[in-house]
Amino acid sequence: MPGPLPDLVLTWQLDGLGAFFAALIAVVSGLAAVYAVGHRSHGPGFRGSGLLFALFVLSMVAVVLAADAFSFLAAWETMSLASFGLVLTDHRRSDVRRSAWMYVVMTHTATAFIVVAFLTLARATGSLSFADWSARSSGLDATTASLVFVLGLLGFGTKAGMIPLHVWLPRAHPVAPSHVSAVMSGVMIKLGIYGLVRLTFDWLAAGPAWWGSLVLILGAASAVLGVLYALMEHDLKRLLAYHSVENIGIILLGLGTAIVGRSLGLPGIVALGLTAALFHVANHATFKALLFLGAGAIDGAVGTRDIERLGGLIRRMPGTAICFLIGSAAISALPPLNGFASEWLTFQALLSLGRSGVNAATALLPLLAGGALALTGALALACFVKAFGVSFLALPRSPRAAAAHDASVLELVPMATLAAACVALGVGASPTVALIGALVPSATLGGGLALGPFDTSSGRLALPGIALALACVGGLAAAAPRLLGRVSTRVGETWACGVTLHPIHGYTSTAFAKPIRLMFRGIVRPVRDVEIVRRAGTRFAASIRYRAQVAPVFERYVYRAVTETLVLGAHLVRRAQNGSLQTYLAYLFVALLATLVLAR
Amino acid sequence: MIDATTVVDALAVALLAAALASVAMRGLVAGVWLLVVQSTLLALVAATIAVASGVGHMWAAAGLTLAVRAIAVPAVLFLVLGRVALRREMRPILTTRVALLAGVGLTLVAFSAAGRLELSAAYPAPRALPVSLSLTFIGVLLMATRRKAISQLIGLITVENGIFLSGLIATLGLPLFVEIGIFFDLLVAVGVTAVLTMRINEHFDTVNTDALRRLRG
Amino acid sequence: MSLSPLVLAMPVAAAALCAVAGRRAALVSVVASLVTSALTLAVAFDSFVGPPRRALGGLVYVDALSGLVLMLVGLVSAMAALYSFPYMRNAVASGEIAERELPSFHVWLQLSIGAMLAVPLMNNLGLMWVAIETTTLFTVLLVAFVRRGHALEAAWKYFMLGAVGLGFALFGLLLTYYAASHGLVDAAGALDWDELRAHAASLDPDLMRVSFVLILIGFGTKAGLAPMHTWLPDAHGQAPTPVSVLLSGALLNCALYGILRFHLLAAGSVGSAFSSDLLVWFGTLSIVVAVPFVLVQHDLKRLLAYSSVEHMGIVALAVGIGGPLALFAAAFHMFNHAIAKTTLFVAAGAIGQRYGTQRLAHLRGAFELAPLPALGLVLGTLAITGVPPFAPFTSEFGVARAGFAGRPAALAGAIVLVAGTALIFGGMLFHVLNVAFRPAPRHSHQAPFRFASVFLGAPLATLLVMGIWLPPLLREGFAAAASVLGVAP
Amino acid sequence: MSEAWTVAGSAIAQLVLFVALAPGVNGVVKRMKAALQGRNGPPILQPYFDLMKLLRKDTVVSEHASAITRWAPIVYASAFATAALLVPALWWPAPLGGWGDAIAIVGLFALARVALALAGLDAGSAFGGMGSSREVAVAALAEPALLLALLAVGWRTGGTDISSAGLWVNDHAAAVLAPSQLLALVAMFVAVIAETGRVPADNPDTHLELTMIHEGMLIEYSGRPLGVLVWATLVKQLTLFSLLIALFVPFGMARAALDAPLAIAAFGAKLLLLAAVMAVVESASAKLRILKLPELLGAASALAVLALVAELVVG
Repeated sequence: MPGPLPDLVLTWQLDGLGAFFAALIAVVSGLAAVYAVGHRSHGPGFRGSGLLFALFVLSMVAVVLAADAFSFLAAWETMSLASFGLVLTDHRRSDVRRSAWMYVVMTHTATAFIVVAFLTLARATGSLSFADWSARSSGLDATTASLVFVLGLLGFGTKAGMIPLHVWLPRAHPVAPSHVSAVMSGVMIKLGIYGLVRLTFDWLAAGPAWWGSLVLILGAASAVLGVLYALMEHDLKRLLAYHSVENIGIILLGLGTAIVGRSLGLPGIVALGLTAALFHVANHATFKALLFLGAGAIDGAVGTRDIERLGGLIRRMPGTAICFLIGSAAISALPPLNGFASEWLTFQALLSLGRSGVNAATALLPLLAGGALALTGALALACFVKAFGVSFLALPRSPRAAAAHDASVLELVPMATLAAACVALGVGASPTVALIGALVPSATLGGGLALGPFDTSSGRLALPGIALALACVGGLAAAAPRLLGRVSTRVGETWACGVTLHPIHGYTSTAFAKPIRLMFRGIVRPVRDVEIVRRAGTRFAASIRYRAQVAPVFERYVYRAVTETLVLGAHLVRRAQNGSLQTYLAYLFVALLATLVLAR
Repeated sequence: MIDATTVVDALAVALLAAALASVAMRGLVAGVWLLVVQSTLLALVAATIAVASGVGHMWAAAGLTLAVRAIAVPAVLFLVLGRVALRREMRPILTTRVALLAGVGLTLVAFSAAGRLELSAAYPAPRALPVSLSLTFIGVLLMATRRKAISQLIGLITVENGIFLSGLIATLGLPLFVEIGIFFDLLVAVGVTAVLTMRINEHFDTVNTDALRRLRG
Repeated sequence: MSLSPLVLAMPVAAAALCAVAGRRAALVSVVASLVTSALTLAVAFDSFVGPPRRALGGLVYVDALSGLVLMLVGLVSAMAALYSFPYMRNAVASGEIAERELPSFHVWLQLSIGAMLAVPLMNNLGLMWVAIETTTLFTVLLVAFVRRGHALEAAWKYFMLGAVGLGFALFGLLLTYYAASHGLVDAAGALDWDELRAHAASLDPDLMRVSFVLILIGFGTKAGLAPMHTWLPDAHGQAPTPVSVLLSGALLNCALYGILRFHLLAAGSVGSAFSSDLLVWFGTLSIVVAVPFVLVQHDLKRLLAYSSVEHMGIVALAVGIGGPLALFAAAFHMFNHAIAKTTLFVAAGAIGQRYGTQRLAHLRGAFELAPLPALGLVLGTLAITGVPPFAPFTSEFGVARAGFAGRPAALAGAIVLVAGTALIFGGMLFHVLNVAFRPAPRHSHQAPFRFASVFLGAPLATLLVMGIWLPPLLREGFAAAASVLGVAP
Repeated sequence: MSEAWTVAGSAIAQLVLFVALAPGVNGVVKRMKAALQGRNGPPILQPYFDLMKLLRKDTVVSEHASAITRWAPIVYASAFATAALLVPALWWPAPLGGWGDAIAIVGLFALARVALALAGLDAGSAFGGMGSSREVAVAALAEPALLLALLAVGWRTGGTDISSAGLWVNDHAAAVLAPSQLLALVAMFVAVIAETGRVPADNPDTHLELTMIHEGMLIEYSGRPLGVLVWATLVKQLTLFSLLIALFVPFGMARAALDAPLAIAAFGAKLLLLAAVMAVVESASAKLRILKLPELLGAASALAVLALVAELVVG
């Protein structure tokens, strides 16, 4: 298709990598659309929002189909723009407007970086076509390649929500309608990963090892900090958004391993790391979409996303509860679900990279990353025990929570499907991974994956077996005691030191996270304010309010710092336009003289 | 030929003197009279060249100069001056002495700049082009350092004069129809500014451009 | 036979008619402008596909570049005249303008249009200068048409800076004429474009250097290139909105056209590096200068005006970069900017009249009180700030691509272009989002806005389509204009 | 086919072994502690009596409890029991070693932890919530320590597959005293203490709100489910002990039926030794404040990393 500029042709092409992402987009968006129909009744919408959603999905597909820089950028920005419009759905609220603006500005700036990266490649290769780039990638000199890599990492990293460029993510995802957040978090940010994979494996030749190491470090940081900030949240959707940051970090760990492997010329490790990354992409798409849809169902039923106001929902919304529980288990990497499978692969990738024994530096970093990954897993577990336990268990903490009803069928079906997918991708991990392995390297590595990734040189995992064992032993544990005769079960009160149990006795999210908040206070910088109102003349408190939140370090030092500097500078420059004709004439005259003198 | 050149040079120097004088003087009426002087000198230049070269349309140029620059324009300006009761340029941005120094400085710049141009072939007066350039510069200086709308007009017309002078001496004037167009424009321009000045005066009860500094940023 | 003389005659006749038509002046003016724009399109399309045409005994010369500018002036002026219809009615209703003044408004409007149409048609560069000067004179009257202090102030600065700038331009013109009349045989045709172009190589380089600098500064003032742009936000911000449309969409292009012609001459005589580099530097500077004023701004129309400064800079940069791609993109971008800016000003004008102010602090909730203009404002902003798939992105992409492929100066310019547009995007969108969506202070009736499909729908749709696909004719036209601009190495 | 039968057989055998042995090990530890503290303490078989009693008792469940409370014990037990089958104890290789490695073990522990933590929150009492909150917080630090230690070991011994790692050590007896191995051992030992909820990380014998972690989550349980939970916890402890043994002193494990007596003797001896060490540590140290735990476990992680560095430097 001839483009709107001379020597510009819009080219589209689907390869293995693209097909993989396209499939994800199709599945998740389809389910989200079904959910949206069921969710119509609550939440604000606007005329044409359906159309915009369709445009959003189409543009995402177009991104993975694009085969030249211009088509890619056009699709990419359309995607950002459509999602921006959808985030803006509830535009009467100022926080929504601010978040949406922040999102679109950051993503547009990121695109600027991508544009520069692309044009630098075009300058070096003399072409805009991706095919030419990969064909001529070996011709690039090292500095150019590194420049392009860094620019691309900034650009795609922002879209992916990589720390410290994640600032927009926990603001934009919560304010969007839930099915949109599901797609944004489940699929859209993955296109940042898609770009990184293309950049590092398709468009650029193998670079120096620090590329991968940088990605590893950023990945580890994103994973740990993401989950820590998630733990500090009690807005359900913000919590989930921070988990997207965490999971992007995990994906980056796999990707970084693959990149280092490529630099060191270790195809086995490249295959392992890339598979781990892409498999986690798929898995995160399933369970994060599921969780966002669940959060939407809760929001619709209770009218708030504040965990503190929920509680006891498992009895009132059993369907949502089961789906959300499965999703939580999957994202906390519990066997035999899919989250565990991909994190296992990531561990193996890191370990084998470390053991490839090139030198101490390349060996130690992956191991530390492994430690970070372990920490992340454990913290994620804590976070979802909190998220599920505090919102679904114990007693309802607000009248609306007490009166909640389960989601409609059209909302439940997509959730159930995704939950089933979490189990299937876990138990069926090896065939899935084999499929990915068959798809992807053909596009990126040239050769096929060298090994069945679940039987690596350094470890083995058979989740079907684990699942089987769990089932059998579980049955045993349930049955065996009966040999000792039957016992009766009596229903009684919960022990609350003799007073009758009140909802406020149950642990709140803030309380639940407190030990971790204190253990990691060096990082999350918690601030607390306690205000005690005493009864007149007594020492007895009439009311005690305790609020704890964490300092928004990145917003303050990354985002706000930049914007404030810009605005300050603008204020200074604007003095030049001082309204005086004489000054303006002086500008004109000086410009003339300067040009006359300087221009030669 | 030679004498024509010397005459033109002499007139040019006189023009420069007149321009510098209008930098030095702060009375508005005097300023307008100095414009009349400038324009008359220009007309004389045109006439001299007409005599020397015998190019017919230079006579037209001379006539137009006299009519438009020396008579019509000053007339309009006096009209405006009559409307807005105002006689002196108060508190110019530069004191007279500094302004004069600046004027001289700009003249030097003009000479050096024009010196870079190969005008040896210029007919008939090589030394007049730098003068015209410095007239232009001085005009801008006037506009940039005076606060009253009228004095800025005076500066603007000085600029025009400088350009016109260069036109005369360097190229025997532009093709006639272009010339006429330019004169027409000058006339309309002065008319428009007169209208504007009077509107400003009736709206702000002053032609002090300090009042015109509301639009910023 | 050529239609170009009609194009020249039409507005003058219309002005005369308006003068006598009394209350029907508006109608006359609208109809006339529609006819004029139809004529311009005919002439332009003819010039796109055919060879350069002459008319009126060599007085008029039309090649693809003239055709492009002619087309833009025609389209924009028609829009302006059309929009002046509802706008002026509201203005009269709000007592801003007395009913009896309307005819004179349309007279000045038509005369300005006529002057602008003359600019690209004149074969003689001297007359081109006269035409540009004339546009100043008439548009000044239009800017000051509403007798508010701010409008007078804006008009005054506009006139003064414009006059000085054009004075310098005239000086440059003289030098060119001097060089020509000594390099060529006959002095009579020594300002005719075709003659000059033919003998460009034999013009004295030193003279042409100084001449081009003077022209660049002079016409650059009118074209709103930094740092001579200072009058522009005042004039565009204070003029009645239809006039703002005319200034931003048509007049700036005319002034730029003047620079381009002399750029070709200078390039021919001095070699392309000199004038191209100057264009790159001034273009880049304009982009940079626009940024802070967009980031922090208090007035909606000033916001749009500064964006015009940016986009004139982009076009200058593109021409400076040179090469088929960049020049094509330059032509394309002139078109995009004219269309998008027209839409934006119309939307801004509608909103401004609805609220009786342009202060961004007071504009809020437009999405409820004036839905269509608000939507047009948001979409138009996205378009003008270079967001795909709107056409401005395409043209800017072309410029950046060419810049990245080009010499160091071009590369620097392209990087500034990418960075600057990104920043300006953030700034403009911030203000516009607040205007559109910040909850309205008090709930009152919606202002009816008719012909939205004409003023907002059609232009935006055009930009949307042209972001991906160019109509063959326009592609031809841009390519032809680019080839006119192509300087011989 | 026959291979499948051997896997099943050995799995069942090891399951029975662990379930049967687990309470006894705890009894031994208790007895040793008592001896160290100059008491004569409960009989070694006391845990069996307690468990039998619990399993025969009627149960009371909270009116607010949901299905979570009912299912948690079963998931808890099955996760630990499955983990137990991934560790070689008496013979090579581990029964289900082909299905899961060290990471799988950690994952299964996490599964059990989630089940119990949710159960703790289920009834809506403050104690349960407190227990869960502290449990996950401690685990957040213990798990990385454990995993890093495992990686540090697997690093030299060829990966996360426990049987092969153990075999490697078995074949390189000299490596036992390598600095990296010793550092890893210490790191892992600390992690095990935390995981088994022993002093100084937690006190298995307390019911004092302010100090308890594990017991807090159990507080709403009674009768048979409680019995299952307690037993499963003991199995977990034994699993961890045998993990230590298999990775650091795997000598004497059976490769064929003939080695069985030796293997049993060796395993028993090593368990006794480990129990003794535990008893000494528990008697010698006081329980740490929960906010002091990060330092202990951080130190463990640091040791694990150090082990790695030693591995890289010393080789």
